[in-house]
Amino acid sequence: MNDRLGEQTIALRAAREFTDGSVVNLGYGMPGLCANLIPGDKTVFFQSENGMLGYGSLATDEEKDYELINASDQPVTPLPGMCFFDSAAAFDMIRGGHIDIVVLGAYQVSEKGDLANWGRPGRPATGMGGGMDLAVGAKKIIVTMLHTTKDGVPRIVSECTYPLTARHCVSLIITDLAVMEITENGLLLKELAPGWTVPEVQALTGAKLTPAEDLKEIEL
Amino acid sequence: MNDRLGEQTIALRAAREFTDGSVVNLGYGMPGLCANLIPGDKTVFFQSENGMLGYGSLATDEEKDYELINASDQPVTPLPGMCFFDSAAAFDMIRGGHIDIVVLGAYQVSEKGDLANWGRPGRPATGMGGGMDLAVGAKKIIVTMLHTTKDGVPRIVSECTYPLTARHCVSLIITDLAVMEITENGLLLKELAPGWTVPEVQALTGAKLTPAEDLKEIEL
Amino acid sequence: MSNNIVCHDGKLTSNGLRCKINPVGQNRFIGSTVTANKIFNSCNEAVADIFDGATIMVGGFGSYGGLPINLIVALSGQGAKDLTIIANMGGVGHELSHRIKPGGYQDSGILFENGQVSKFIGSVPALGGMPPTSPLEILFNEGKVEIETVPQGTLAERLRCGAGGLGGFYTPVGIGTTVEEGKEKKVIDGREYILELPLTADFALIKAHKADAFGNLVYRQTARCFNPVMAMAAKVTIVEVDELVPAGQLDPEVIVTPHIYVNRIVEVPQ
Amino acid sequence: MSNNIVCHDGKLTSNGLRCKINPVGQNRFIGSTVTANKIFNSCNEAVADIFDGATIMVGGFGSYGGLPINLIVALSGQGAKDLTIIANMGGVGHELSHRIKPGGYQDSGILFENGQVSKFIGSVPALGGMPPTSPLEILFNEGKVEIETVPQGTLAERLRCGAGGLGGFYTPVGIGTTVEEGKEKKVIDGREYILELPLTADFALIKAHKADAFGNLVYRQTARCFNPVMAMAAKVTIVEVDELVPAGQLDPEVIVTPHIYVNRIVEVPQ
Repeated sequence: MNDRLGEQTIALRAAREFTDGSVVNLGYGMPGLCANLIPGDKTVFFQSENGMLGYGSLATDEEKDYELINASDQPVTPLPGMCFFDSAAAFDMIRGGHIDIVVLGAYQVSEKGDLANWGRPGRPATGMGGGMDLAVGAKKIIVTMLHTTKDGVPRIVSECTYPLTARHCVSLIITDLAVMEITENGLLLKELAPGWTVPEVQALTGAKLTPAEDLKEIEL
Repeated sequence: MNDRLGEQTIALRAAREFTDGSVVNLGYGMPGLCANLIPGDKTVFFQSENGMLGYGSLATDEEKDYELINASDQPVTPLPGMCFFDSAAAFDMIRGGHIDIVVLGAYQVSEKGDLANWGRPGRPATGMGGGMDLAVGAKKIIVTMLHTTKDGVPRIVSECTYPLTARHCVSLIITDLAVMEITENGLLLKELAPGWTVPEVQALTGAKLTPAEDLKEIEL
Repeated sequence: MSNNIVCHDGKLTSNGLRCKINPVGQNRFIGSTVTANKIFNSCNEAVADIFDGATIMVGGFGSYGGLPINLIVALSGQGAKDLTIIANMGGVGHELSHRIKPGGYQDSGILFENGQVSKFIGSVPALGGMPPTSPLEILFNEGKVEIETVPQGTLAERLRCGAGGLGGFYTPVGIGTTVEEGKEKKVIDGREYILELPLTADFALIKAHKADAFGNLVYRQTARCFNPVMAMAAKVTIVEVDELVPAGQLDPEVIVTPHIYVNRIVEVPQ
Repeated sequence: MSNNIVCHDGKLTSNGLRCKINPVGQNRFIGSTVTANKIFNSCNEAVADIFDGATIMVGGFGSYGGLPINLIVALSGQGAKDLTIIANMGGVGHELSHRIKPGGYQDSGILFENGQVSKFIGSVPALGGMPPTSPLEILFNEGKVEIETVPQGTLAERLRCGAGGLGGFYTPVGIGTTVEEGKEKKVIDGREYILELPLTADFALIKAHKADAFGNLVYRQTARCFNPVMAMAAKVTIVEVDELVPAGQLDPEVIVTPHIYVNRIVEVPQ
């Protein structure tokens, strides 16, 4: 087996989807890394559902201010032109369709784009946070996730068995093995991690992958 | 006939209802005068539905700033501790029950406290502005009005014939002739303008007045 | 397995993949075209694409303070027809305006005078305290304009509802009045409410005090009023401002309208 | 008929009526007791009357920034029981907090540890990324606390709905998930929505950066979060602030929470 991609690489691939001027919300965990991976010639406005628009990269230890955090509780840095608002206003933006892209983690994604990213068996007290609102409100939902569980069980499935966040919402899945688009005809395999083959990735996927005509190695 | 009270006097009588620290909204027309009639040892916070809390008296010609106006389009003066907000926030305050007293004008008030203060025959294009929201949301509604029309037709009636603003909302009516409280048993006549008698005022009223045990001359 | 992006040969690489673009750990707004696209040189240019049949929110409150007068005048010159206007007031028109402010002023009245409007939605189509000669009231009485009268707080909330992607809300305002006619009612927790539906628009014309180059807005005193909620509720928001300042010049704590709600900015110094 | 109030004999009179009190044409805040009554010397005094069975909103967002930590600690010492807590997060408790912030911190977890809470309403009762050893998760798993899990945006909007005197609202969030269970659904304009109901509370414990003596509040950066909507939605709002300043010291354009939403202020310098 070849190497799987690391979290930084997955996040960098996701960040490549951000167009100039786009408004992007980064979900809990790995997606937060995208804030550090924006090329200098692009403007990306990061929105955070705790009430902030236009923050910069994650704070270094010296920069940390615990009253300047993203929704994953990570201290971030200020940028010119940023602004603050309350939680109700933050979700008006989100439900109102003003977020261009949200990058979320997931436990499972189905071939129809159903997302399960908050609850898991044995942990009924965990909650969805702002994930449902983001999944319903953002114009484009990108999922970054590991292709399988630690035990090799596929996380990309024909039907989700974990509690749903929202149905038919995911557009693009970026994993440590591949980049897949959700289409009307199911999962379109667009890019593969270096050295991986279609059969190898299909074997680790719980739904049918259709290789794209222009299937290629992941580009960053 | 004795003199009827003037607008300033009616407004001053209404202002006497404002307790220290109360939050008061002043409706279109005569009620606006109350802002100039607060004794110096009292704090009254005037709220205006165009998005302002804590303004002072009406502006003199020299003080006029057309971006510091009350909801009746009258320029007012600033006071320390005031604040500004948008229309949605203004009506959260109003509907949410944070206005202690609203003083409104009226075309008609019924003995049950029904209020008609926005539409009149022949003028279907006039609108209710914020009157309905205030009538529903404020803790206490005081009406200041002339007791009759110019032609002597009673404005205090058993049933309103003009379009309603809200039902069962008025607590106190202050006119150029009398002060009346709306009770479960109808109109309680509390105070009379100087020189006026109960029968004289009853004759100009379209509903039964019950004189209070402590009926007295209006005090300011 | 390499978990980090590493620099190799002066190029950043990650898991053996060469990056086409160097990521930098900072989002610096260098060379972006984002801001330049929002700034218009004139109100005429900013309203040029308003189309016949469009729904347009017009900011402000009453006769003055927060009215986007220069955008209204530009729209009257532009000539789009069959418009639906959503505004708190229908305007008094230039003639009556002299009774309110020395010298008079322009307001939405000119859009009605021009015959550009087929429907008005707002809380005060015409002022009862003024003679029935405002342009909207005349046209309405002639059957030429439709009016939907909405209590002012309900208007503000319908705008916010539209802005926030909600389907509707229940309000106690209007119960027992003409406002409840034709609407669904519901008893919740023992109290009666009316279902009110969201309002959105193709364009909002608003007035702010300052914009920064991104489009973040601050207002001045009571000129705030309906402008922020309309900015949020329209597809394309066009703002006239007293002053345009560079991005970063407005304190992030005091920005009232975040820039993502603002599409076009015209500076009209007072 | 005299239309004006006239001064006579050094006393103001109007229509022949002598005024008991001289009106002045200005509302001057002289000698008022309004402000003094809001300022408390300690968090303990400010929470002293919180009663068993009360519903309490607790501000903040996640693990830090905007959490009213000193009020939470005071409430844990005060001992009121059978509380319903409405907060975005259930708190991690002091032990887990060391994994998040060096030195750890207190949060709502201590109220659960103390057995003071019977119900929690919020969007993140426990963090999936942490071990299942937060006080709330332990008690929930033992069947000792009830949980109502609400999507975060729906939580914010239910608070605002309660604050604004509305009966409920329709949101698309939660359709097709466990959130819609037991709730009324409605199709509006072709889209499916869930009816969500308002939240109010007996008390809100919130954190702000500065208060003026009236109780006007400003926040700092992302410590704003849920604090403003909770301040609006509770009957009695208690705020801890870094700094208390005289009335008039906060710019009227930048006040986020108007003073009428604030009942008690405790200054807790950082």
